[in-house]
Amino acid sequence: MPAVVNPAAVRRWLDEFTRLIEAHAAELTELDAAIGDADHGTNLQRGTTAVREALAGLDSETGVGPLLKTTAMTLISKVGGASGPLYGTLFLRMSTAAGDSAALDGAGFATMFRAGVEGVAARGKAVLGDKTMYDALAPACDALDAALAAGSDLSAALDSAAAAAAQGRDFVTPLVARKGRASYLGQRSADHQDPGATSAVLLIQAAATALGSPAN
Amino acid sequence: MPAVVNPAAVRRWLDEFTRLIEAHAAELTELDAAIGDADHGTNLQRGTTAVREALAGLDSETGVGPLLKTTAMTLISKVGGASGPLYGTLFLRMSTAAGDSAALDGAGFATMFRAGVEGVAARGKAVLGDKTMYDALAPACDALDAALAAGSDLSAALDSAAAAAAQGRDFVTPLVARKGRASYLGQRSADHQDPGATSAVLLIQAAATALGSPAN
Amino acid sequence: MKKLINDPAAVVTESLRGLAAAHPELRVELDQRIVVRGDAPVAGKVGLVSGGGSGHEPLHAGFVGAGMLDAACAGEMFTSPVPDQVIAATAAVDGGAGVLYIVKNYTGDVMNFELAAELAAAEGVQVESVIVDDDVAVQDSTWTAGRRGVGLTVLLEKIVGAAAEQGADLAACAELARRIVANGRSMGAALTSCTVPAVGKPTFDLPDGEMELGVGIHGEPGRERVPLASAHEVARLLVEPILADLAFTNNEGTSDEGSGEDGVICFVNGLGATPLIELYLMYGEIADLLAAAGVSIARSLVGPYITSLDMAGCSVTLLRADPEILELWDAPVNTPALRWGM
Amino acid sequence: MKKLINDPAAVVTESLRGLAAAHPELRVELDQRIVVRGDAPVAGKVGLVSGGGSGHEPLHAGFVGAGMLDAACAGEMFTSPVPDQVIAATAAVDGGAGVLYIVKNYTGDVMNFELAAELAAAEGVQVESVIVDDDVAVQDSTWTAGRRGVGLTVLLEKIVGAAAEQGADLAACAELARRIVANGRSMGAALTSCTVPAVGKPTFDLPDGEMELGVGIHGEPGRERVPLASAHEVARLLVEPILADLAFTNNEGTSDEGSGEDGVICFVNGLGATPLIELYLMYGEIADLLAAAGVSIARSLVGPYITSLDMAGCSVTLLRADPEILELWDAPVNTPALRWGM
Ligand SMILES: Nc1ncnc2c1ncn2[C@@H]1O[C@H](COP(=O)(O)OP(=O)(O)O)[C@@H](O)[C@H]1O
Ligand SMILES: Nc1ncnc2c1ncn2[C@@H]1O[C@H](COP(=O)(O)OP(=O)(O)O)[C@@H](O)[C@H]1O
Ligand SMILES: [Mg+2]
Ligand SMILES: [Mg+2]
Ligand SMILES: [Mg+2]
Ligand SMILES: [Mg+2]
Repeated sequence: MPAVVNPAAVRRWLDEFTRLIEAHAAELTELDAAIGDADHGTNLQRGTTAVREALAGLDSETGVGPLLKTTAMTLISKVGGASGPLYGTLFLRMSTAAGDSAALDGAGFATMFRAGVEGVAARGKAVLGDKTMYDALAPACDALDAALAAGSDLSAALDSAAAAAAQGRDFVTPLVARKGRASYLGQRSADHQDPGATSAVLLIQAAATALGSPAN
Repeated sequence: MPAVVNPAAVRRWLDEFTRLIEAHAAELTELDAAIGDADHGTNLQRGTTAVREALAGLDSETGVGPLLKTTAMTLISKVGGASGPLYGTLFLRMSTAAGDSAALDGAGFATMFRAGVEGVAARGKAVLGDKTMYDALAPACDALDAALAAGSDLSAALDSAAAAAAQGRDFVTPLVARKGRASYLGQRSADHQDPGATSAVLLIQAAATALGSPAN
Repeated sequence: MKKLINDPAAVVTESLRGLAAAHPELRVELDQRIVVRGDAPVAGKVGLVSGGGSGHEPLHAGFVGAGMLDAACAGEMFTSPVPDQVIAATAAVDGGAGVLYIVKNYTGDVMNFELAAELAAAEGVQVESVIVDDDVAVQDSTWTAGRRGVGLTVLLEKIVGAAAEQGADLAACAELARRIVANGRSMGAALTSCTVPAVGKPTFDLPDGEMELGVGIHGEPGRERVPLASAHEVARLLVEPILADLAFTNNEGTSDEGSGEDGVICFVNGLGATPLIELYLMYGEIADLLAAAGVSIARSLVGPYITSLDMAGCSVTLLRADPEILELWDAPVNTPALRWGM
Repeated sequence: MKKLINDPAAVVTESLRGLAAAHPELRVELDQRIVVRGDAPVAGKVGLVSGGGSGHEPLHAGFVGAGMLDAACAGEMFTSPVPDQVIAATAAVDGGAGVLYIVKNYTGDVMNFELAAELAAAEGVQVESVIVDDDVAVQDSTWTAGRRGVGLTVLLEKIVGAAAEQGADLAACAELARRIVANGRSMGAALTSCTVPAVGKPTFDLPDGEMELGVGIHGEPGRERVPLASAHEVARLLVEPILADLAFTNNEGTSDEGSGEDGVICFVNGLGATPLIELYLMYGEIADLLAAAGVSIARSLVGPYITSLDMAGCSVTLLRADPEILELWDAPVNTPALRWGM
């Protein structure tokens, strides 16, 4: 499989993520209003806008690892709340995993992505079914691995990862939240879609759009 | 003319006034909400209810002057705001004018009432056209005197006094208030009926109902 | 109407009951509805008595204590106290040096305190009254009820309270109070009406996108209804009429040109339902406007100190300071709502 | 939405700007959005740093000053501060005796302060963190995010602030803070939602005749929606779960049976748009309930100290007192929002 995840692809990914967050900011905040504090869209939009600026300020030679590290540090510095450290940790662990590789192939991307998602679980102490972004991210990891193992290319594998993420997001909608602000609502958090799981799906959809195509 | 205004008649007057205030309390407060502070009905209702109790506690032998004095002191002690001292002064001056007469005839009542109304003007420093209760009270005095002079009995004279009071009240509705809270509104106080003038009309209507009939 | 109350008719008494429980250092007479300094009467000290309609808390009861008021009379909601209350308060605080009544300029307040003063004088108590009328929203005229007393009352009670505490006599306290009245001005704006408990609905309707300019503190509508504006613009609408009404800069001197010699005390007040984050934001805007106008701020006060029940909005009060006023402002005070230095 | 603001996105910064103008004795760094005691770092004193989302004013910036916090970090509206802010605050207040982070128990706050603590430790600063989680509305469990930190934070910052000012070392400050957390509980109710400026409409709809029981301070709905009740009933709904959660009476003794040895500090807090007249009325109801339950009140605090923007409602916090806690509570404090003894 060709090494498709080069710096330009990473930039396309983050660009697309920024675009999706912008397009869905109101919806994310709306979801957070129902079971949280009405800021998830605002938080992420502030963060991704800052990421766009930060990446624009980086040399075009900047490698995958450093791009992801700047993304991580920018999110940590700008987002705040629960999602700031969580998405920040996701990108920080990915950056560490990427090291100084010039580009990654599908398997390399999958390994890196899993490292990031494990970071989210470690930072947030969430387990499956707690109704958090982890419930979208973890199934995506598994689907990605499975599809690659079955011989799919990264494009197809990310498509099934995105589908799995969306399924994970929807699977926990009827559940009672056990982490984050939504957990304060107890029973009343049931039957509401989790905002963080929703934005996590957008992150993977952005990857499917931006990283799938080898045309870079 | 027979001396119709005896202690029983005074009690009937105040009873009827209490009843009218109770029936119109919401309307008075509504009028006050538009150009004042939404309490005129509440204020007077608190006062007249207390007057009813205070008078009930007095000996059935109590004379006109003492009945009016208790009314005055009760209103001063219970109403507060602008209308408390004003109505209080009205009754205090009437009580002084009544002295220890056992009962008053029509002319005696008119003299006493004018003393009360002059007390209102002195206390409130209001002149005609300032858009206050004085704009209902002063024309009522004049109409009362005129009717008695023309030979009407007290019943008929109080009817024309009540009509004159209502006319005075309506006459100042289009004007800009120059006294009391309504004056703070400047131009915006125009075209609103004055709450105090409205309650003053009720006071005279109560007199017409209660004092007019010699049957006591 | 959504309020943390029981019976709308009992709000004033029940709130005083809570004040008594929270502040055992005060004497709260629930029958008379007066709140008195625990150590009153202070022998030889001028007694300061104020009061007014309820619904403006912490004014006045929240300002009873050392260095401020000796007693406060709580009237019915938005209704001046009755003379009986004022007389009871007078008796409670008269330490032999006379009593000063601090009266906000409303017809009802003025007449009820006037009646009380007549009665107290008849009892042989030396009484002086000062009428506070600082609201520039109202046209001043001898033919009308004149200007309302609003935010300046808070500053006056603090400053004259300090003077009385330091031993100023009745004439000096009254003169200082009148000097403060002459040198202070206020202006307010409301974003929402308030709701009087006994009425149960807002006193006036104020649609989205509109505000009332030049409101008082009794839920009465303002002088003018204008489109809802930015904080920056609201600050301008409040500060400009104040500066137009009284010169807050001192151009006589040559060295210090363009700025009042001792600056002003700038008080940004919340009307009851406006959160502090907005009040501080407004303070920033007002400070900018004053700086641009050459008015220097010597002291500031930001918070809900004279309110109109649950009205959203704010008012601005400026008081020309002088060294004496600043020293008295800084003097220790210990009341439920204003406390420092002790 | 009716607010005294300019740009919804700029509210936090513009309000801090006003705070800086009104309180020149504080150092306000607008870029980092941190508020620091003017004389920080105080050599040899433990530095107290807190912070959290904005919208809870006066918490935390209003509690910066002698005898309380050394620095506060203001996050975006209802969003925890970021580690950069905490690190900047840590650097500004580290006087060599270490720094204590006071963190309300919200996932975001905990994680951001945790990240900052890791980074500060890497820089060689001694850091301890204490998590405040006093809200009995939330079921406590190791499987969930746990209880929220609400009103107790105010009391803790005052008391630990006094200890730090008196020279307690970092371990002692942290231990005292944990003791306070173990001994304090809170519960709140909302009559209206708040409106986040950037959102522009109420976070939730709360029809006339209904209230939210067990709300936090971020406009999140409560545990339960119940019919709007009288103040008397609301007091019961707030006090009972607190008393059920922790024993506030001390039945071990024989002489003093039925009452906690040193009583409690009772804090009745307004959520932002509730006027003081209602808070004192609630205090009266709460004091009655506590008396009936045999809990004696040693100290009280009534007012809007930890708010949720323009939410109407209140919360109750009880803290079991002991002589040390009471002495530290009474110790001098000089901050914009809490001041006495200096
Ligand atoms: N402990 C946790 N582990 C993983 N994800 C979490 C955790 N707590 C919260 N989240 C996620 O964060 C989202 C909320 O993010 P956001 O609204 O930005 O932060 P905050 O809750 O601080 O306002 C939730 O919808 C949830 O998906
Ligand atoms: N100076 C005055 N002279 C005569 N009547 C006055 C004066 N000021 C106010 N009033 C009357 O008092 C009425 C208002 O009474 P009320 O609402 O009970 O008192 P307040 O204005 O103190 O709330 C006005 O409608 C007006 O008729
Ligand atoms: Mg959120
Ligand atoms: Mg009125
Ligand atoms: Mg009134
Ligand atoms: Mg948040």
